[in-house]
Amino acid sequence: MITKRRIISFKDLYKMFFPALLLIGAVTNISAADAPVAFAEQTALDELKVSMAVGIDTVWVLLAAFLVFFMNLGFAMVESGLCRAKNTVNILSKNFIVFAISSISFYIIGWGLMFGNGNSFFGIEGLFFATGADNSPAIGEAYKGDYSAISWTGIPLMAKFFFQLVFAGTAATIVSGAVAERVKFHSFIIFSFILVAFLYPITGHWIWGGGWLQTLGMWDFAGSTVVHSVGGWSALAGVIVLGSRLGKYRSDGSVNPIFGHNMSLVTLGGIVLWFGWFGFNPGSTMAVGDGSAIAHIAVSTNTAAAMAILSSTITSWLIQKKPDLSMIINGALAGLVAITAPCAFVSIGSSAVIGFIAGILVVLAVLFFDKLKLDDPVGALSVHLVNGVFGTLAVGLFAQDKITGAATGSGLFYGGGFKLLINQTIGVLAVGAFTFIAAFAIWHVIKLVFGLKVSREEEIQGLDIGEHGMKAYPDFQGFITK
Amino acid sequence: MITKRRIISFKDLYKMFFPALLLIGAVTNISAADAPVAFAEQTALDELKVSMAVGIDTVWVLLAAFLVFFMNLGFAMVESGLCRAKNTVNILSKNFIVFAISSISFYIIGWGLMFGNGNSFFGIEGLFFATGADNSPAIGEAYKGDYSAISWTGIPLMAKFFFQLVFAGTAATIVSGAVAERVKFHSFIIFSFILVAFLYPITGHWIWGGGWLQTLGMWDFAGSTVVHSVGGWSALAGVIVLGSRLGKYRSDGSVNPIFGHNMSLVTLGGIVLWFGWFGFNPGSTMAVGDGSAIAHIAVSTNTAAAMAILSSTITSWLIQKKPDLSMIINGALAGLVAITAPCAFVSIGSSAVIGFIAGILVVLAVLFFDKLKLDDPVGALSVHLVNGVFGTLAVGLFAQDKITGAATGSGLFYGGGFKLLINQTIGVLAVGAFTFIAAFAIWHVIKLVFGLKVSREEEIQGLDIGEHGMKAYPDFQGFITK
Amino acid sequence: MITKRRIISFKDLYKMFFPALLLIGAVTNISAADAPVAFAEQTALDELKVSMAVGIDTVWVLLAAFLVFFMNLGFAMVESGLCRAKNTVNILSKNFIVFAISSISFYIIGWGLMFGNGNSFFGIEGLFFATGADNSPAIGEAYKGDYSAISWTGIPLMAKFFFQLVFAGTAATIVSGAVAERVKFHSFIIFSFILVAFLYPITGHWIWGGGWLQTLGMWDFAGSTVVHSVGGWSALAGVIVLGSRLGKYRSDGSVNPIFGHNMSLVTLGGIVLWFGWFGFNPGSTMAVGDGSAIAHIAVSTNTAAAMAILSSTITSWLIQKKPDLSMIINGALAGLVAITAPCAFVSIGSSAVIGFIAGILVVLAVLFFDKLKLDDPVGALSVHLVNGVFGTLAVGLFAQDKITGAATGSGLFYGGGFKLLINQTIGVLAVGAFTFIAAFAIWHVIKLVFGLKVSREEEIQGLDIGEHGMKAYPDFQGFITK
Amino acid sequence: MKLIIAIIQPEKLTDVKQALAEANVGKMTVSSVIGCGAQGGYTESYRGAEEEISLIDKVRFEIAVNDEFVKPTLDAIIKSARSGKIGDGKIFVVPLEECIRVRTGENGTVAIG
Amino acid sequence: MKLIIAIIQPEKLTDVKQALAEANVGKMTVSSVIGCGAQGGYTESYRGAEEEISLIDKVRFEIAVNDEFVKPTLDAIIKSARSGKIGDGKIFVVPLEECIRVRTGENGTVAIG
Amino acid sequence: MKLIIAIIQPEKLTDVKQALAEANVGKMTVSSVIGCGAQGGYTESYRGAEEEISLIDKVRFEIAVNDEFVKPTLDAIIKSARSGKIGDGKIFVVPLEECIRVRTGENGTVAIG
Ligand SMILES: Nc1ncnc2c1ncn2[C@@H]1O[C@H](COP(=O)(O)OP(=O)(O)O)[C@@H](O)[C@H]1O
Ligand SMILES: Nc1ncnc2c1ncn2[C@@H]1O[C@H](COP(=O)(O)OP(=O)(O)O)[C@@H](O)[C@H]1O
Ligand SMILES: Nc1ncnc2c1ncn2[C@@H]1O[C@H](COP(=O)(O)OP(=O)(O)O)[C@@H](O)[C@H]1O
Repeated sequence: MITKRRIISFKDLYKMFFPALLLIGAVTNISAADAPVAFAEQTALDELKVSMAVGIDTVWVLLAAFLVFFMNLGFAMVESGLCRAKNTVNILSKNFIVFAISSISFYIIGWGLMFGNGNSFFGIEGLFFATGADNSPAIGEAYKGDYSAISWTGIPLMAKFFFQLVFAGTAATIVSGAVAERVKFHSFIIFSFILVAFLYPITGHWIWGGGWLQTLGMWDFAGSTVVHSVGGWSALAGVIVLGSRLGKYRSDGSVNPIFGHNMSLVTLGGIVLWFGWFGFNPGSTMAVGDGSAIAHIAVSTNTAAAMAILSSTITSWLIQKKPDLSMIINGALAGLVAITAPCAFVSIGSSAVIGFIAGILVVLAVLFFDKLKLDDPVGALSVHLVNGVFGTLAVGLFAQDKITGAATGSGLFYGGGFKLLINQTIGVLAVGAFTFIAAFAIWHVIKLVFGLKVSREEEIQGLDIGEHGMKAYPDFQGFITK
Repeated sequence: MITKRRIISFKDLYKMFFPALLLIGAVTNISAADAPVAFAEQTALDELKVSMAVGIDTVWVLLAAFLVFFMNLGFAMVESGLCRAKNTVNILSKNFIVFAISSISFYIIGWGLMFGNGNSFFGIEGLFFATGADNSPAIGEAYKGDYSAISWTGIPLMAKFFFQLVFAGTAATIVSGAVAERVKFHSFIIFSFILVAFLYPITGHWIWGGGWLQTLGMWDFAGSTVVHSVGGWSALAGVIVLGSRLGKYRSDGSVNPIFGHNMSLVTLGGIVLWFGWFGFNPGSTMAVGDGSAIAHIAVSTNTAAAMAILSSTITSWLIQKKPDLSMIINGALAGLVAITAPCAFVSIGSSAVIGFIAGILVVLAVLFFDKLKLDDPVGALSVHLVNGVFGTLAVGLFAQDKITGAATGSGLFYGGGFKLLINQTIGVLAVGAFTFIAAFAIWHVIKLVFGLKVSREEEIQGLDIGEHGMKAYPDFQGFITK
Repeated sequence: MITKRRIISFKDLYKMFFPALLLIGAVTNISAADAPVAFAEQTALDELKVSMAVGIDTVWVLLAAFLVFFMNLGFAMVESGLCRAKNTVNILSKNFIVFAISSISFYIIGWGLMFGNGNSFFGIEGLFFATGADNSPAIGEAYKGDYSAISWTGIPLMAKFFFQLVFAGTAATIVSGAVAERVKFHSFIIFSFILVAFLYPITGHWIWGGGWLQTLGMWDFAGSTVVHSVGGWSALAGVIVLGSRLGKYRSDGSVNPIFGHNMSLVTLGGIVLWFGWFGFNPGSTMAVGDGSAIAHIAVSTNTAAAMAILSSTITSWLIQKKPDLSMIINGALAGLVAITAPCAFVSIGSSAVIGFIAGILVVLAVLFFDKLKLDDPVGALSVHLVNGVFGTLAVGLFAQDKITGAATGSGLFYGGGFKLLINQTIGVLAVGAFTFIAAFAIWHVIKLVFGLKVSREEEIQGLDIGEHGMKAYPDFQGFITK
Repeated sequence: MKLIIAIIQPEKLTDVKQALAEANVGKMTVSSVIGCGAQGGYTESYRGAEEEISLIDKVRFEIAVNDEFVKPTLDAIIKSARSGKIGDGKIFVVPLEECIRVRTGENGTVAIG
Repeated sequence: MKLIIAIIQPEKLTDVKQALAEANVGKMTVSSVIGCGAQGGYTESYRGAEEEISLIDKVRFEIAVNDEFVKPTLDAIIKSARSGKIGDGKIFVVPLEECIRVRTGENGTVAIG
Repeated sequence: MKLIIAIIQPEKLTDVKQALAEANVGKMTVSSVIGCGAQGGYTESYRGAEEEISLIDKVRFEIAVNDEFVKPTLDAIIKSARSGKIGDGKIFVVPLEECIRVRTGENGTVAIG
């Protein structure tokens, strides 16, 4: 995405220059300074430089991708832990299978739609099975292939594909939690396939694939909008079409707490997600360069999470009278989602402020959605939608031009005026409108064709028995004498 | 192993050339092209190239090794989760201590037997404590030492040792699950020690240590046979000698389901194993090179797992009428085991097919072993033995010569004829026969000397109280008022 | 810290030379050997060398830091698993929020106090928000800035900060377990803030920040003293001021076992900590160099853990008649804590001995502290304090000069006489005295101002309801019909 | 005095508690049980093996009342626990000879409430 | 009508259920209890501290039957629950004054089955 | 013969068991229950929603004794379970018509102990 091409062009200059040079045989800015006799060695030097960089960058991107993959565990544990024991097998199954679905659908067409050369709205070339022409790791001018939008990073095609795949998978897992404890297993699977095959890649193309928002100058470094709010909008549509869980709202309209069954799993998941975010954000440089950008991003990411934990703790303490662990963990995730877009564009100080705000927002949002009787068992909307939007807008407020190299221009609070903020807002609205409407339609069609909600009896007995014929904790649910 | 030496010789040519050059002062193919005057700079360049590569490769191999180490958590959680609460402490203890046992036994003699220079059947030089002569990171011709078989990778000896150690540990943990809920703690410890000290390294020497199968041209990239089927054969022998759990088979011969006590842990373990496999397979390059091989392997590995999840879900849905999460997770692992041998030798498309087949195989195998009244609480045989064998044979079917550099020759489906398939089959049979017979004998001796199965009373009360005098979940088992 | 500067100076010589050279334009020892004509290329080569190294080292340090961060999960799971279900939410909350607190307090002032240029006792320059002057990644002579003590590693400032931050966080989590099941939530938060803002950085400055112990020649490679014993001493003070849990000691003075509620979580945490330690110890090189040091450290770390598991199993088996899993896991951690200081200074053989002793020590220490009626629910004192001290002294016994490059001088058992042992002892005593006394005073003040222990009624009902108004496992505690 | 034992559907717990309160019956002891009767069970399937589960989760009330409270208590339970579906449960009435309040040592009818 | 309360070994649950079915007693309520009697307990040891556990897991049956069913029910339980080892358990028979089927409101002997 | 049912505070379990032993009552069946009475409950709060929990954890004793043991058993329980605070619990005494020892088939008063 432009974001990153810029980062490179400013921070890893040589990368943009040498390969071209190696191919068109021109004289580099450096060797230019030397005697022609030194030319041979110079090019050898350049070759080495590039070949070494490819190795380092690939290792970095793959390891970051592994961390992002690992976030699947975080989502599975947070979401199952925040639901009831009787629905645990179902939620775990959804979260476990959803990444498999994503892997296949993104491989079949998602990748091509998102990064294939195409128009401003979706990719057209190299559409299927990531098998388009491609001469990676060549970059910039030197790149010849169907996936130019991501040719700014000098790593093998499969490394690019895998890194983007784990991001696509994340968007799908977000939905799982919001529709938990009542959605039919197969209906969820169908939605996930469509989401990752079409919805996610299309808006992704707009922002990261060379589409109109990228051209416009909308910036989303690691995906507050591309990944999180897209997941959030899809979840919102699902929650509306699906309706709330049995007994969630009392006849008097008050909320009947449906306790999550396992806070240990929720905490485990929260820390795993935080851990995975160190691949999600710093990894999105997709290049190591001189390391200063990834180090900055690691710290801004961590600072936002830490501040969000404090502010959500305080907010929950004030509003609920006692600090609610489930809110604190939502808080940490909120801070991470909010800093995802700006992590490379803002100072550490700004990341602290962004995190602090995110932590307050998420607690209020949880209460707000319950007021609207939008039943979201795990707080997915409050975390990913609300803070995905906030984080994207935060770029327009806190960005400092070229702070880690990217020429974002400065945000409102740093003398950049409203320009950037407006671009960000357009991005938020456009992606939101498209994703919500499309998702809403898809959920409806699925409802008509396959049905969406399990029967009242099944909901009472639990989806584990109903959908899977087994219990998650047979020795502790009822009792067993085997 | 040849596998990898070839990869290198095709992908990281310089590695094979320069060190030699650096030591024997010859002229390299590259510098040969230049004017003698450039020679000094050229060698300096080569030196740099190599020294940089050693650093990058070591970081990659160690981080991959850490991921493989982390698989111990995956095994511990999957195996304890699939057993009953009353035996949890015992299973956890076995899985926790088994890696300690492996670390010591592989250090004492395992490493030497496996990688020491020796005959076609086992290593002889530098046998004990990995303290043989060694001038790593020198490679190829330049290497002088007792561990030539693994001198194709240019990293420090301790990095090689550690990476191989975590693989050895994996083989031992596989056994733990199959014999769970009835084996005596100390008897299992003794078997594990022998397995990692002798059985594993000997067959490992055949395939990775310069032994007869490697010479024959049998290919096992990351250990479908070397690690997984060896663990599987040992487990099979154990299950036969040990007999089934009390009440597993009804008087009428039908199977009495003994439910795993914690599906959350099983899922957690499954995802952790999947995560760790990204160290297991891509890490087995033991070198970064231009990154294309490791990227390819990461994607083929993930694709196989994803397809196996889908096929095992479908199979379980059809046969059991409802999708069984424990089968789906077994399915994921089956796909990973199956792609372990071929991951670097086959296309992404082939990896999808291999994974799909593995997912079906594992479900059928679970039902099959129960028919035979071979009681395997966690499905270790179906996952590691059946798919370890299948994956190894798959190389003979799907291999495409040099797809990531290794000159495996092509498999049956790619015009290579039966040659490769036959070599693979020989490997499977030889390793299977040796390991099964040896393990069978060892289990028997242990049974005679120390006893193997706990008493009927202890099995009813649970091994946690019997073997460890404590419960895993005292607040939930019975009830406590502290 | 000197430790590491020495490692560098011996292993990555070029790092110390070239940057200086690049800045002062002198002739390097290498290029000096060449003809002047080669000079231009030579410097270009040097530049490349350095710029590549910065990238590799930053990736390594950040990934290691992520692993250390992940240890927060390990601590959270071990500590909550070893306590009762009714206090789980509280312990999880403490462990989750404590890293947030550490992140903020270390950012505000901790980092400055620890690494800022100052006197022998604490840092003075660049005190706040890690915003002092700094020209990282320049190193050695070339470094100009406020954080000279850590200028021996050539990575960006934020990478240094983040790596040190995750270490600071570890010290705070250690305290959490020891005071668990009775301490007031907000009082613990306050102590943690003070610990990471002041206590930890001050003693850290002495040993790693250019303070008097570093000058004296006291060696603590990765923090047996700096991190673990500091956490341990603070915990000891807390345990004394706080008093024991209700009903822990029977009227007859005997110990009433208060069973941990979840051995699966404890085991999970134990393996996660072991995994994280591969970032903790090998990462503390903060540079890759030729990889031999990090490989050596990975193996010495793992060997110590493995041996400690065996020795703690045996000890527990002999003393308690049956092997106690909670003791075995404490044993593994004891071995890891003990090898933390010496991991880079001793042979693999020595690390085995150190681990073996640690495993015995920890079991005896647990019994010992119970005799003294010092109630430590999770064994934090036995693991971190006792073995933090032992590990630091072990350097004085087992060190072999320059075994991985650092000129520690040899320990008592390797002909170095008592010199090193004495320095280590001084360090242990000084840090212990300062930290214990300061912590003791702080706990007292907090007790007076905010209160420290919850009421008897709250302790009986559980802190989850008392402090957080929620249960960790509502479906299994009592019973729920939702 | 009578000891009333009622077995009901778990999801009726709050309704029954509610109804009892309205009938001025505020003291009770509740436990989690599994029961088997006319209500059909369900099948659990695990790794290819199946099991018929006929013991279904129920909630058990144990309420000691003075004689004049028996009727209102029974009515309250029946009214609130009934869904008309098989599995609604049973109520058993057992003679209660003595009732003692531990705190005060009071016994007999005064100790019940 | 009688209320039969039986405490048995957990591993006998299925056998007893089986035997009752054969005796045409198909309705019962079961719960998980711990009991202490002649049967010896066991020691749990944790981090060096020991505790004698004398309350052992048992299963409790509660079966309301009409008088003519008392004998067959008792016989069925004794036959199926007996192992001859200490800890086999006890059966208690308590008078049952009333039995009501919540679903229908029927009461007395018709409501039991 | 009587069947004594006692509901007590969980933390009193060991004391009561102790006291019973001293009164030569060594056999009993214990279960985990939740109870509601005069004792006030507490509020649980989760994600902004609140719930009043009035059913509090209690422990239930079920002890079959011969008539001459009724008094000492009651005294032992009262003595050991009393804290004087609301929530201490109740004891109920129900007539026991028959008692059978599964292991031996013995019945009546000899089977109780
Ligand atoms: N005779 C009985 N003895 C003990 N418990 C009974 C008896 N009959 C019914 N129950 C309890 O009542 C529950 C519901 O009874 P069931 O026959 O399924 O429905 P219904 O009472 O509407 O016919 C059973 O699960 C069981 O727990
Ligand atoms: N008098 C009693 N009151 C209540 N429960 C009893 C009584 N006697 C025995 N039990 C229950 O029966 C179980 C088995 O009794 P025990 O004395 O151990 O074996 P046996 O009945 O064969 O002598 C005990 O664990 C307890 O739950
Ligand atoms: N009438 C009753 N029927 C059944 N259980 C009762 C009855 N009265 C009290 N209990 C049990 O005794 C427990 C304590 O009673 P409570 O009224 O709270 O204290 P106290 O007995 O000191 O007034 C209750 O939680 C309940 O389990």
